[in-house]
Amino acid sequence: MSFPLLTATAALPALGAVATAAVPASRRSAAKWLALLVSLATLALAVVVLVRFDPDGARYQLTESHAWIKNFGVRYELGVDGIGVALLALTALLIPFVVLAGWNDADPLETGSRRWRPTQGFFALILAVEAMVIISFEATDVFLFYIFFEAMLIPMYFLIGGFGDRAHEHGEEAAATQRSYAAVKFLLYNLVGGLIMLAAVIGLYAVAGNFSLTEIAAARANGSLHMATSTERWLFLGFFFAFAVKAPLWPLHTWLPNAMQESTAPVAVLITAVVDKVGTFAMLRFCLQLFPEASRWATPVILVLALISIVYGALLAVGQRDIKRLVAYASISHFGFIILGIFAMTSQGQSGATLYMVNHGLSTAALMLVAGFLITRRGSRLIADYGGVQKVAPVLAGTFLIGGLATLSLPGLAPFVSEFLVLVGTFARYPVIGIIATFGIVLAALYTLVLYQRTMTGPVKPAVASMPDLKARELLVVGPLIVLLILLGVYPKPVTDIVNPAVKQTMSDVHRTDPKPAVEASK
Amino acid sequence: MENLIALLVAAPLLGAAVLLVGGRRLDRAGHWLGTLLAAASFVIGLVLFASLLGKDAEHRTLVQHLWTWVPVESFRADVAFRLDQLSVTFVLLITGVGTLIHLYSVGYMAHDERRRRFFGYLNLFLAAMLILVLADNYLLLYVGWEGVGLASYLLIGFWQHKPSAATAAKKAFLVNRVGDIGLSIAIMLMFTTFGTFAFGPVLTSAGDASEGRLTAIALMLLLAACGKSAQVPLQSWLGDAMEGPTPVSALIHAATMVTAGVYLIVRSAAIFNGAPDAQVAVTVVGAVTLLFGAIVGCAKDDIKKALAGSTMSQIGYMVLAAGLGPIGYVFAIMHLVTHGFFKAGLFLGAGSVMHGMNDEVDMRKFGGLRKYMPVTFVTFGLGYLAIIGFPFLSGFYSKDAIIEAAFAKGGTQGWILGSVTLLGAAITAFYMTRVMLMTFFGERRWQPDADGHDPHPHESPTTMTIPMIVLAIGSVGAGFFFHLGDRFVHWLEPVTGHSEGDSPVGVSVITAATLVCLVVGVGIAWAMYGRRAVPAVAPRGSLLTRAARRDLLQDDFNHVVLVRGGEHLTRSLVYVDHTLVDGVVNGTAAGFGGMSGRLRRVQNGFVRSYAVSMFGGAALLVAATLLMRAV
Amino acid sequence: MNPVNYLYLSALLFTIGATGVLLRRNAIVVFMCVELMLNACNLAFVVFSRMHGNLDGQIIAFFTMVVAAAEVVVGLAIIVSLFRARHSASVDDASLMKL
Amino acid sequence: MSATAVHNLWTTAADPIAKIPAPKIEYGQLAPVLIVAGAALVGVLVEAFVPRRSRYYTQVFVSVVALCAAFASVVALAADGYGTTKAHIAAMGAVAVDGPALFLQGTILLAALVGLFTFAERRLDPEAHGSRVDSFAAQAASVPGSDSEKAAVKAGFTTTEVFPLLLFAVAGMLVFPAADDLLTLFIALEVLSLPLYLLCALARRKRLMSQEAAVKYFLLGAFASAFTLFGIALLYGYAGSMSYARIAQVVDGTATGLDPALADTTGNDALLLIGMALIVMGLLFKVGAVPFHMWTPDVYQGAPTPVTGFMAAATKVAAFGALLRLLYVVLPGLRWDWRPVMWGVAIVTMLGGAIVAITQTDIKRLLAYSSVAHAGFILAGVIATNRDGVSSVLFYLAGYSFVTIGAFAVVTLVRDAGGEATHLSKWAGLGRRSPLVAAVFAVFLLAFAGIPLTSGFSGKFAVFSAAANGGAAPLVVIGVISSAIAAFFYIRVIVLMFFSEPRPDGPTVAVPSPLTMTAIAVGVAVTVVLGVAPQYFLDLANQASVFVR
Repeated sequence: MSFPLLTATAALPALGAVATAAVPASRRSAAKWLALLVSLATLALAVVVLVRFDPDGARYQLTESHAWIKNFGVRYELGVDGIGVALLALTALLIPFVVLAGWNDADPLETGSRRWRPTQGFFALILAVEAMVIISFEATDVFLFYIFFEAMLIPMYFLIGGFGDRAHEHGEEAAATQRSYAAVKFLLYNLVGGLIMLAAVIGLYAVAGNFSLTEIAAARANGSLHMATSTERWLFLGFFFAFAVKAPLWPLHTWLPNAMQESTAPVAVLITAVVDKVGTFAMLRFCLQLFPEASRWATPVILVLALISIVYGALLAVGQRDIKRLVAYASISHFGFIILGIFAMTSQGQSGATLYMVNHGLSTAALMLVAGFLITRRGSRLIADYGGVQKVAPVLAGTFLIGGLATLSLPGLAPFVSEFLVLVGTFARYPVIGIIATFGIVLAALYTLVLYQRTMTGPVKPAVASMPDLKARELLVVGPLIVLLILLGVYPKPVTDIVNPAVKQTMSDVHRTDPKPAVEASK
Repeated sequence: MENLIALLVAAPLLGAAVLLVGGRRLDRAGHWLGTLLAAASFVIGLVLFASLLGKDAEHRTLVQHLWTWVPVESFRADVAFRLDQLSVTFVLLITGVGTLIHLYSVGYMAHDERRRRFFGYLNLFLAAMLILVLADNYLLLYVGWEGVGLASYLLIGFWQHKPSAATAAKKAFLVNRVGDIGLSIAIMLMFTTFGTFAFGPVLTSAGDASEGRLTAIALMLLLAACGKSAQVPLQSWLGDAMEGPTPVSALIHAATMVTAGVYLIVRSAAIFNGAPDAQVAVTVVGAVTLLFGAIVGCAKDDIKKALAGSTMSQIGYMVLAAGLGPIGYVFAIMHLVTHGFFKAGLFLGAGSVMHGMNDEVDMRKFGGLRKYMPVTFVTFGLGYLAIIGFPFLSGFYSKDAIIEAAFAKGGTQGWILGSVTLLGAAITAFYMTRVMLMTFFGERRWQPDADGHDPHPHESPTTMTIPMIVLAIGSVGAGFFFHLGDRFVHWLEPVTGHSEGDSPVGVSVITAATLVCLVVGVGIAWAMYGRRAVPAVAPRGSLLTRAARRDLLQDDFNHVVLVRGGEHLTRSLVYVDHTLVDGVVNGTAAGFGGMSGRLRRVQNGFVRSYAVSMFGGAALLVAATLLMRAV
Repeated sequence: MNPVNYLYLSALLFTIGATGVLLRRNAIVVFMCVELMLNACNLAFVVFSRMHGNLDGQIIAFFTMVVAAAEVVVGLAIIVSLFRARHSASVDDASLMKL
Repeated sequence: MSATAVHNLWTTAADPIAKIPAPKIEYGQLAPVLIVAGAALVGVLVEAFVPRRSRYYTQVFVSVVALCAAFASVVALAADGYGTTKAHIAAMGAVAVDGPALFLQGTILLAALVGLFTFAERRLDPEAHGSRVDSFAAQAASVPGSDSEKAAVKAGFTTTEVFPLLLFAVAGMLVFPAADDLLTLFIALEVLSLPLYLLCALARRKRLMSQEAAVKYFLLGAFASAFTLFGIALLYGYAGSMSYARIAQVVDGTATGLDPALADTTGNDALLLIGMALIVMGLLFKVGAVPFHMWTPDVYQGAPTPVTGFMAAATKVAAFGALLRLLYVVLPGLRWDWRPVMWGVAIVTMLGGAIVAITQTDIKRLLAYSSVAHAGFILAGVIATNRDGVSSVLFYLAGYSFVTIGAFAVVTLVRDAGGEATHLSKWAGLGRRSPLVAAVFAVFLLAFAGIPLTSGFSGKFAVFSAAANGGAAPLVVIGVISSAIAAFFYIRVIVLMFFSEPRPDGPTVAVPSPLTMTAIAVGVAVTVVLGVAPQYFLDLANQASVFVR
């Protein structure tokens, strides 16, 4: 049997997490370096996966399959298709930046009990999340996926609640309470989603008798596994609900602003850029493959919800006073685009959506991390507390602007490609929705530029007058991200080449084909 | 030969990258590097132009395919450049004027500590603009389209510490984004109609598509053009854009970027030809903007804003011409080029004046400057003559051609458009004369400023005057050069096509009429500002004047409807999100809490009540079981 | 006489006992009521045994008595210790723990 | 019924009775019970004859040996195949030796062993007058706060009787799920209950509460068993027999040799249904299902925490075992009668337990309500009425019992001046003070909440999927909803421990002896193993899921 590469990608950070947690309290920096090394090693493994993956090969590659819980028909089945590989790479890529950006975020202010080791815990949790996210991108067994889909909530929850943002207008105490509120909100929202999904998972088991995605999908395809229409729809809804909470889709989104607002910038990035992707990814992989008919049945409603998310999120972003909340609502709007692309059921839409997941990860990371640097400098999240930063810290301002431009998907930067693909894909099948969604680009420009104008331009506020510019470590975080944004903006072909075949497959799963151009149709 | 095309873009792009990333160590030589690269790009442009001249008319299209950009199934966008007569014309204009303005800026920005970045932005602009005109498909054009938008955003807001500048920059970008909606929808429509959006296939197979779809596409393109070229109803940003440094206004907001809309329309000629209704819309937009800009231009006391109004109106001419179809395309471009020369010249002149007057822009504080800055006066004067269409100067040929074309459209439409253009010519003459008189003639009206020392106006350094002179030459000669043997027409014909309309009135008549309008306009202006002294503070003025000073209330409209409305909307939505969407969830949680609070009271600690509940439970159990059997 | 009536009687006794448990405050009395219920059961057992003509029921009756006795031992021990601690055998006083 | 019938009956009864065969008892197969019971008796003797200072060690030794031996014999029996092929009914039809019985007996014994460790813990309380003390009263008889008590404490007395009591209770529990006729069922019920009543009264601290708990438990318990007994009487009246097999036959109408004269007593459905309802009620009381749960919070709170842990775990196991056997062996024919009723009970139990727990402020009461909710989940599995149902319930019980004991063991560690600090507010910031303990407790809470990778999840999944297959999908949905509600308060505790600032007057965490450590460690181990690699145990439960009839 060949080397279990996929298991390794998940096992490495998991072990790393344990090791990091075990670092003695006095050796904080050791924990940091360990975490960084592990994340880099994982990245290396991910690159190997990327190389070993053959876009035109079998649908699921590098597969591993071992018996796990026979009684539930559960197998430990891993395998990646193009979509999975892309997101796997994204995750592995972002974590080192997250670690690096959070380098000093978890150093204890007061030396509490000797055994209280926040720093170790912080990085251990980050690695744990990475492991779980990665394995849920690789799982081709519904049960296996579900387990990690749920389990990842716990470390996330501690990251949000335990290591919140110290910058707070009402002082440490208020911060603590709000933080735990945000953490609980995050957990309960996702737990409820997950439990409803559990009901659906059990239902699926009752119907199909096993959990293997490939088997069930195949059985659905060749008709050997028949589901009553109503059953299929209920199951679909059960799955979709959980993913929609995770994604998040309007009106299930309200946990995201709180969570992102209260957590440190790196954790916020972890949430939107990495963890939430599991939701949208799962829509593509599980909802569409397992319940094609139901997916088609639900499409109109979902599209409308996605549309609402786009406009609503953008409008709310415009109305925010808090930088992080603003980014959060922006993300909601972006997730609207992703879901729109997935359920537009065109290859442009779905490839665009997948690409969008990757690009959104990069752009949000860039914007959010710079925002984080800004916030830690000034100690406030309120937009109103800033002004004229570009004069004192031009590099910071510049990177912030680029992050913003990526967020408003400026052509030439990566997000543009994906956003346009999504729009075209949607427009091709649902012109009206496509057109309305297009208005999102104006709103995106509005909130980004307003944010930039209020914080960076204008006369220098005394409070920011002495603000230092980006340090080397911070540049090391932002620089590569920006380079990637530009690279994928001008040459996204490598990614699309990986993604397209997988999307083609998915399209055939749901028995949809791209609409023909009018000219050809007329001929 | 076509492999050179990429270099056109690469040179300034490199400059931008180096200058922006390079950091402080480039502060001393950076501006020269930028200028050099711009010049290099111009030289390459010339070489390519020469090579095109060498070919015969049919084969004057070079395409350089660099790499496949976004391939998804049938959706395929390449990074490919297309150099033909149309784009090379633009390339030369952009790089040429661009180089001059780089040169000019070296002097103009000499005292700005962020000059390096300024040149970086300028180079970025050149690169983007070149991508725009060289792109071989609409998506890549979109990249350039937004790229110039970004550059203009950065340059308008270059003095970011001025809130007004930052706001103006934001406004420009946003308004342009509205236009971009048009462009992106147009591209989507093309994709769903033709299955592609590369120039070649789209424009050749435009005929196969239904008129409805073509009209839709064309209107969307028009929307985009309105945004970029500051045409009504999306013109409002141009005036504020004057917050940027004057070279920027000259290059971006006069000579090149704002004319991109015209380029778009002319480039998409095939689509517009298939959509007559859309063409009418184009002409209407052009006509309206033409007058709008002119009227605004008459009322402004800020020299740059006056010129901005004029720019608007001149572009109105071009758009109108482009709307006329094959009879107009060529002249639209021709006017675009000549306008590029003289309007850039005028702006540089204005800049030079400001340079000499401590950045004063209010023309009422000028006066009699001709003896203080002779070079500026002469070059500005030539530009002035050119724009009002003084016989045998550039403006004369290009504008005259448009007016003729308008009449040649025929029918009532022709008459209306024709007379509008004529009227426009008159007003142009008026406000330009006004600017001229208020700035260079009459007696001095400037006062010593607050801390008492006199601005003592002076001529600008040579780095600034040289470009002005060159442009002045251009504005004098270009028209005649193009006109000679209809060179320009024959040059562009293969791309845009050309047809002589049948003018209801003779060409000579129209020319005469134009000249009459010109004289009238100048006369009135002289009567108002030449004979009488200009008051240093603006008189209240007529209703129209006051409206015109505020851009005919267009901004007020935007403010009330869009800004205020938007703020209310967002504020209410924030409320909704917090109370409704979030409230439901928290409400449920609270509901369970309350239920729990009530239920736990049952647990009152008394054994006997527990026993009661057990007894009741037993009774229920029995009853239920029996009931199950009963039913 | 029809043995079924004894069944009714036992049911009656059982109910009386149960009501006593619900109504009386004194722990001892409550406990006595429980005993009454047990005895009601005994009666029922005996009656059924009589009706079925096998001895199981009567045997059970003995077991039940033993069990009841054991319960008395345990129960009284607990109740008495409670009484000594609080000088009251009222079950209503014993409500430290609630909600 | 007519007079003639009676006459016939009398005459039949008057016939000379055939020789009563000498009872034949398979001692080998009853070994587990016998060992434990015997050890309990030995324990009593130890109390009588062994000098006080060495009693504690002797008792602990005896109990440990007994429990281990009993477990060994269970394993041996299972290995002999009594769980599967050789499963049969022993001791003249009194006790069944089959899969479920052995599985549950094994679980009970292990739980008892772990519980025993917590009983024997003597490091937590500060030493009173130079003698180590456990969590039981120095002298149960002496009045709280009285001089005699002080004297007892001074003398360093400890109530070592708890060990024999524990063993007696265990003996009862071992029989309970194996009981194969109603009499044995009743006796086992009493044998397991009475010692527990006493154990509840034996707390060292907060003795008033402890005694109150005992009284409440005793009175209500006795009340419940009276109902059970009456139910038994009615069922006996219906079938004319005590043995499950016989009753089942009568229920199915496959019984032979019924005296036609008895037609209107036997097969009188009113008797059957009422009797069934009352017996079931008694068992539901033991498992703590709504509305028979009301003793749970008070008793759990008042009883000495080790006792609480033991009884929360072991009693539930035993009682559910008995319930399963009753419903699956005796009353399968009545499925259509009891299923809807049980549906109702399960629903109110799940929801009720979860909802009331939200606003609890005492950790022990919180766990009590959570145990109620869990009873509801298990009931969902019981209702499945298929083999999966049985195996899933067995599995769930195995997992749940160890988590429970572990959780209560952790509770014993968190102490302040007044003994255990069970008020939630005192747990604030525990995660800062002693991350390890907090983390362990968090693991248990997550297991209760049914988060994946814990035993709680696999158990819940097993039970719910069984229910879904058994056609109880709505029950699954409600179960899911109530576990969402339940998650809320488990999370609340975690928030409290980790995210809120420690209180200056907060409790300290006592460092326990290896005994409690083992208890907790076992708890964690089982939680993780059953969560990550449950295969083996699921198989075990699956093999053990067939009742002998």
